[in-house]
Amino acid sequence: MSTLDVGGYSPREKGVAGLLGALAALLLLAVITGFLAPAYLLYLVGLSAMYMLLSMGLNVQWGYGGMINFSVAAFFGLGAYGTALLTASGSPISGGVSPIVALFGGLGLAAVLAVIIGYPTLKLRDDYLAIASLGLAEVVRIFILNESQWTAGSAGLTGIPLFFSDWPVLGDLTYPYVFNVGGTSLFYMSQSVVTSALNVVLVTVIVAAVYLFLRRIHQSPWGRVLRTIRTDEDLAETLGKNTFAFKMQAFVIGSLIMALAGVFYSHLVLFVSPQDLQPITTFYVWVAVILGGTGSDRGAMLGGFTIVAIQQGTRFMTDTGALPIGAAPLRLMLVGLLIIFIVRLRPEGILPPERELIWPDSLGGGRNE
Amino acid sequence: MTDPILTVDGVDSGYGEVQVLDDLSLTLGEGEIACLVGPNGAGKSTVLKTVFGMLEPWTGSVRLGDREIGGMAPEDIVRIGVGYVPQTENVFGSLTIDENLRMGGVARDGGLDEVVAELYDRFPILDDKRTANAKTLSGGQRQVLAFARALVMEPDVLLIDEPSAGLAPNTAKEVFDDVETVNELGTSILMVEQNAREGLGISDRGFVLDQGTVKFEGEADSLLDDPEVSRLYLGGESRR
Amino acid sequence: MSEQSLVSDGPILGKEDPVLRAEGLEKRFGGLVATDDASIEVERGTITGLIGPNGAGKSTLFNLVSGFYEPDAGSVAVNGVDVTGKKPHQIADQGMIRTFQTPRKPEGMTVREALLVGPHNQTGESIIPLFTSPDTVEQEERRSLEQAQQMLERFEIGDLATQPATDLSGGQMKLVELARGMMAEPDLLLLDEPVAGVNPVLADKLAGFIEELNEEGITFLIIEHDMNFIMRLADPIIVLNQGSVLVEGPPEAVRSDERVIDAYLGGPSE
Amino acid sequence: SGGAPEDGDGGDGDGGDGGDGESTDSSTDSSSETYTIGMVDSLSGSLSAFGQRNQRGKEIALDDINSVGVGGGELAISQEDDQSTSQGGVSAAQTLVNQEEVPLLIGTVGSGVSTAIHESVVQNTDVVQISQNSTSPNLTNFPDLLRMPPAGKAQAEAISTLLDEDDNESAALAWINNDYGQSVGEAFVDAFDGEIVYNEPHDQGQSSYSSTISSMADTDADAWVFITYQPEFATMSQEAFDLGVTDQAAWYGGDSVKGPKVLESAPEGSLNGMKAVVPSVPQDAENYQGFVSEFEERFGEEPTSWSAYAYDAVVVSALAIEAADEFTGAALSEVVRDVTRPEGEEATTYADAHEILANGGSPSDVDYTGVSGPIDLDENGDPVGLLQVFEVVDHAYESAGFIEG
Amino acid sequence: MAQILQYLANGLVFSSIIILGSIGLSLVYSIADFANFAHGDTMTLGAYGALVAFGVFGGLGGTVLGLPIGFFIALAVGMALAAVVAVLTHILVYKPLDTDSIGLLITSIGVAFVYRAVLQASFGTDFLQYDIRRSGPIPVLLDTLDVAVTQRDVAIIVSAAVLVVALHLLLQRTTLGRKMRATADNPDLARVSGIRTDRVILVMWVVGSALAAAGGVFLALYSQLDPRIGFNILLVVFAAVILGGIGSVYGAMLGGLLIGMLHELTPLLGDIGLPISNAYAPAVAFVIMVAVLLVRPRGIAGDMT
Ligand SMILES: Nc1ncnc2c1ncn2[C@@H]1O[C@H](COP(=O)(O)OP(=O)(O)OP(=O)(O)O)[C@@H](O)[C@H]1O
Ligand SMILES: Nc1ncnc2c1ncn2[C@@H]1O[C@H](COP(=O)(O)OP(=O)(O)OP(=O)(O)O)[C@@H](O)[C@H]1O
Ligand SMILES: [Mg+2]
Ligand SMILES: [Mg+2]
Repeated sequence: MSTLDVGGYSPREKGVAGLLGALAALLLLAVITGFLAPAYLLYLVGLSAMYMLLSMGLNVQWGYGGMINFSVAAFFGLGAYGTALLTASGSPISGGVSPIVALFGGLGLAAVLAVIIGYPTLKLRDDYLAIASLGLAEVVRIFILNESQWTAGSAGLTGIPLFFSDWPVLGDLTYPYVFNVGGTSLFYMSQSVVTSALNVVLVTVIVAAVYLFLRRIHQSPWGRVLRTIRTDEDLAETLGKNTFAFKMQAFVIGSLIMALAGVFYSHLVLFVSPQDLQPITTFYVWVAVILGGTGSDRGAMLGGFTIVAIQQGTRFMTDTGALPIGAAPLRLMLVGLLIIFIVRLRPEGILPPERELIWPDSLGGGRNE
Repeated sequence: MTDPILTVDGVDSGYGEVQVLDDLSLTLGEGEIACLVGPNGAGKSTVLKTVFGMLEPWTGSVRLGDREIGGMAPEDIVRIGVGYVPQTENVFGSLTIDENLRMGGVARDGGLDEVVAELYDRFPILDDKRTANAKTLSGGQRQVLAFARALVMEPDVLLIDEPSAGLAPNTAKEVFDDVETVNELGTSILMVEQNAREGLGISDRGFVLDQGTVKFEGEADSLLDDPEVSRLYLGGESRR
Repeated sequence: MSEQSLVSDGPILGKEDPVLRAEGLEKRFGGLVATDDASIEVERGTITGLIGPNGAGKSTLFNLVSGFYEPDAGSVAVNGVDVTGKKPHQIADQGMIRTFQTPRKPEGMTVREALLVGPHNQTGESIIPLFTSPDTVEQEERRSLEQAQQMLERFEIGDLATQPATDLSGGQMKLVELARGMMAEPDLLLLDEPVAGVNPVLADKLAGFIEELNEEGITFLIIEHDMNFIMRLADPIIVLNQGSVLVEGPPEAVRSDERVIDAYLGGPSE
Repeated sequence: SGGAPEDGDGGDGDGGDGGDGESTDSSTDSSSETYTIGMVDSLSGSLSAFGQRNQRGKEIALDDINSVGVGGGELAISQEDDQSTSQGGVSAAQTLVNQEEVPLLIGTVGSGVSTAIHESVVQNTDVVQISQNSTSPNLTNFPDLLRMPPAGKAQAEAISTLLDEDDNESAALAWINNDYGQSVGEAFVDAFDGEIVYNEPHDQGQSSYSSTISSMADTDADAWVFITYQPEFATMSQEAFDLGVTDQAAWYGGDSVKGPKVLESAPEGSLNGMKAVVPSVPQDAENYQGFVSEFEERFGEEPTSWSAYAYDAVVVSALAIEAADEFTGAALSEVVRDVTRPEGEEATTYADAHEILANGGSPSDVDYTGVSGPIDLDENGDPVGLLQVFEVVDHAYESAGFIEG
Repeated sequence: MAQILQYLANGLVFSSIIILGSIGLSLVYSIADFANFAHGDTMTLGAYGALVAFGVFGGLGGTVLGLPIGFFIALAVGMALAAVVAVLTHILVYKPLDTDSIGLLITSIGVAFVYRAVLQASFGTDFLQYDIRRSGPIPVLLDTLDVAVTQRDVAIIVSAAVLVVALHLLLQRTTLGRKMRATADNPDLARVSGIRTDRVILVMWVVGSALAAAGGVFLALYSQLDPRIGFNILLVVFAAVILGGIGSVYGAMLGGLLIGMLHELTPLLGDIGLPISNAYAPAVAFVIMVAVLLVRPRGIAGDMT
């Protein structure tokens, strides 16, 4: 913490950026050489972006405000179910609504639930909040599982359209899509590549918007109050801060971001079922936030990426193993060991927060050390 | 000065990479009370923590009599007759007063009940609250408990960090009296005190610490009389 | 004897313009009565001292008036508004801020960040203005930063501004706690032993600083065992004993009151 | 060699690869072409017990196929784990379809997961998907999602018929709370004419189901019907025994409550009289017997029907490759149904079927009848499946006849 | 009436298992100061340890409460194994870590994966069982009270009670309990007072994981054994610990009892006419738990500040 390089980038950040750059180059190379199929890569990018959103959302709750929310999967699921119930052809209640409208449906559902869950539980502290939120998340899951007249129950929802399905040009592409320049077709792309590419564009826009939004609200007096609440709620109270209101705001914002991830997931995977609300997703997102660096937005993004890298990377790692142990346990073990080693090597996460929560422009006057 | 029982010799120490103590040396004579004074952040508490093994000296040595104790673990240092009262977080909040006192004596071989009973006699403020959790104590009561906890071991050398902070004048007097009593019973005492005049008043020798080194040292009385020391470190007059 | 008569038995009530008025406060913990029918008034513009033996109930009284404890009986009014049973932040909104006897450790914050939380009702504490009026936020923030830096320099810890607020000595933490309270610029500031553990030379300077702020219009209610400090600053001084007000009066009179000497000051040391 | 650790290796000199995320099983002569198809299986997670059995079936199938050869070359299977979740399944299928570009995908166990894979990866491509284990009736709605086991609907109807035959007028139904349990349960309720006095789901993987059992015992149903998995049923049967209510009603079950483990763990005699309807083949069919003995020899236990389905999924895939003009999804999907349809000559082993095709037979000249039954994939991708009724007699399963699905 | 008694009896058995799990978790929670997500898999580990040992000692003659003597030896072996593994994990993984309690929590998820991977690799994922015959309900109780309780149930309850009492004595009659609480409260001050906190923490791991293992063994005895049993029950165990009040061993017992009972008593809601199906049993338990927390935000045995 002694080197507070306000505004600039710390050596650690530069290091991580360099590493990511190198990785991106490597992946690009892999695609060009045909080692990695573009559609698959794009799918992985979409998946990473989804985890980035989830961990950014959790970071607002836990990293900013110290709220141990174990209902990540529930909010993710609500976003996913919200949009799926409105758009899917297989939806028991509605279906056929335009995805862009449904987006707000999903978010609205999550916001309402965030307030309902938050109202009683945000008064609890620490671990009590954790288990209460976990419990309520289970209630949501069990509800979706059992009330099949509204949710299609365990069968899940099929027939979800692509996000751009009813957009003017994007919705009417024909496949394979031929890329024409001046009458000569340059290259063509299969449907899965185009679909994945569009998904990646969509999610990149979402991630960027969320990140910029968060950066502004985090490095501000608002973010600072939350950090105070995180370490000592009583202190914030005596200083006249309405801690409950602040926590509620952060809780709702975080939940909305998670729901956004869910909405995206629905249109990426085109199928949702109560399984998607299993607590295991919550655990993975927690791991992502901690590995990334609690309290840092960039860390959260990196963590989201890391968790996908671990999940998918171990798929390939287990290929090479001539070990006398099956693929599944081997992979489980690798995931476990990777988690242990990252915490060991980077106890504060890969990119822990290094900035003071002070409005950046107000430090700019060169008055700095 | 009597034979040194505790010697700190050329010690550098600090937290993580941050150095606080800079080639610091001081000695505590057998049977003496010595008082450490100085501005906030001078490194007084750091000296005690380093002696007591909470911090490892980076260089130099810490000796108890002839024995090197620098870097020894606190739980072992307790067992060779050194006691320590930290400045902050010095009671077990979730344990009762009685349990706190008994925890002070885990390294004792026996006679725990007697010592504890005696301490209740000496500090009636604690006797009233034997079964209360320490976190319900007032600031001053807590301070007294912390002091009493360290006495359970009946140490040869006692390190006390600001025993009078937060104490009402009457209680502070009692505690200072107790420090003297304990000392008369044979315990050598190294004490940090912001209430510098009172602290030096009951001490044999004093050290003025600033920025991690000893700026002045000598007989307690001569420090009290030194106008420069007074102006820079002790403030106008007795604080009570 | 003339001084003695200046001392009132129990609290002086019915002051002209009290910022804080606490009436008949009672708080029990199990069988223990920590405050027992305690009433105090703090007159606007004063520096009022609150002293009393360890365990007299001073901090409990602070907790009661600031909303941390729910009183078993009695009422509290700040600036004429009844705040009994209100949340701490609602009471702070009425213009009263307190500090803690045991300093709070803001983890993961630098010293100046910890101070910047102090100012009350910052524009940037709401989300919308962060996007609609960033300039106002920036200006406020600049002002607070400057003020924080000045404050830290006065407290002789200016060089610690960007240090983690948890890596401090015991005395330094108390200073940060005090400085943050002052940043809030409330009508009434309750200080719980502000200079316990603070070097006497610095404590003298702080006394001067408190006087300055007082002249600028901040009222103080200060608990302190440091007689020099409190006798120099405070008038009147309220003495609490066993949960209720023993006497109230001007410092010199209180200091020579027999009851106070018995209960609190103690005889001259032998 | 499958993902399951104690599988050991296939033995007879082929493919000595140990662990595999994507194992490539191949035989020693490698001069000829290798056809790689994909397989998504539940190697970890809540359905991993099924996945483990599938792996064994798959292994035997590969050996049988590669000892004969396919398309002049050999068959290899790229293996991925779905972790029993739809997210995992989609990722696994993405790897196989988009990264490894397999034209045919076997996958997977859970009905929900199979659907997820189909919806997000397979649909709108010409990749052929054959689920090895999914029985949910919902899958019928996806005609190009093929599967080996018969839809649970047939099973539910068969159970209902059995109940009628045994003069049960009321039934208590406990179903596992997932796609399989829900849909089979619903099908049973539709089919059963008697009164349903209890109809409740239960969660998978609980340590105790005594509340379910107690509630069932509270009713005076003539028959108790269990649509659940083996571990859950094992727990229930033990708890019923402990509560002393085993004899209160006649017990019936769906396919996945029958298994040697269940009998092993149930107290001696406690399950006597229970009937289970299981998709099956005539026990005495020669090919099935061969499969059983091979399986027992390798793994020291009897196969379940799930292993048989996995076996047939691999064989059908190989036959499609043999029959198709080229190794593409489009070509495979044209022939994959045909090789199982009853129009052709019945072949009960891969070798026989291969021979017909190799001698110039067209796809519809073959009617592969697998170790799991006639298969006969219809236009919805569902097999005709044969159902067999088992009854527990003297603490052992005894066949009590067959029902055509 | 008999119905309620029956539910209560079921609840008592289930509670005994939960209690064993939750005491151990609570110990670790308060002393090592983190929510140990590997606790469930420690339970599983113990159960498999006992399975292997039962293969060796199972044949030993004589029965107690319908269980062969060999079973109790196997139980002890399972407990010892879990203790050894936990201590090794502490030394190799947790101790060298320089992180906060959430970092430890995440690490413990990693540890849980490793334990499970090892079990899965060595025993497969199919379910297994101790080879002990079930004997059905005890006739006397069935006849007189119309309540079905098996010898095995009694054995589980009695063994859990014995272990709980032993722990109680350990905590109350020796200074160990006090030292544990002191270490949990303030490890630095504990060392200053002369407590060898390293040892206290080791003992804590030994006791906590041995109890977890016992819980796992009984769980496996009660239903059956697969690599996920411990993990599947972990959520419930956590709920018990938190409901009881984090850090309070006695609270954990109370919480375990309550959660176990709630879990088994849900059918009662249906019996008294509420339209709540058994599918909502876990949901009901959680909702009640949240409700309790709202009234007592620090758990049943937690203090009210
Ligand atoms: N835990 C810590 N981590 C990092 N730095 C610390 C820590 N504790 C103290 N410091 C720093 O070390 C220096 C000396 O601290 P120390 O506590 O020894 O001072 P002190 O003389 O006891 O002051 P006080 O009278 O205020 O108690 C201070 O500058 C402080 O900022
Ligand atoms: N939460 C609590 N539970 C039980 N007793 C308490 C609690 N808080 C305070 N007390 C008791 O109430 C009495 C008054 O405590 P308080 O902290 O108000 O004293 P004080 O006047 O501030 O003393 P000091 O000068 O030592 O800080 C003490 O005896 C204390 O033990
Ligand atoms: Mg100090
Ligand atoms: Mg106080």
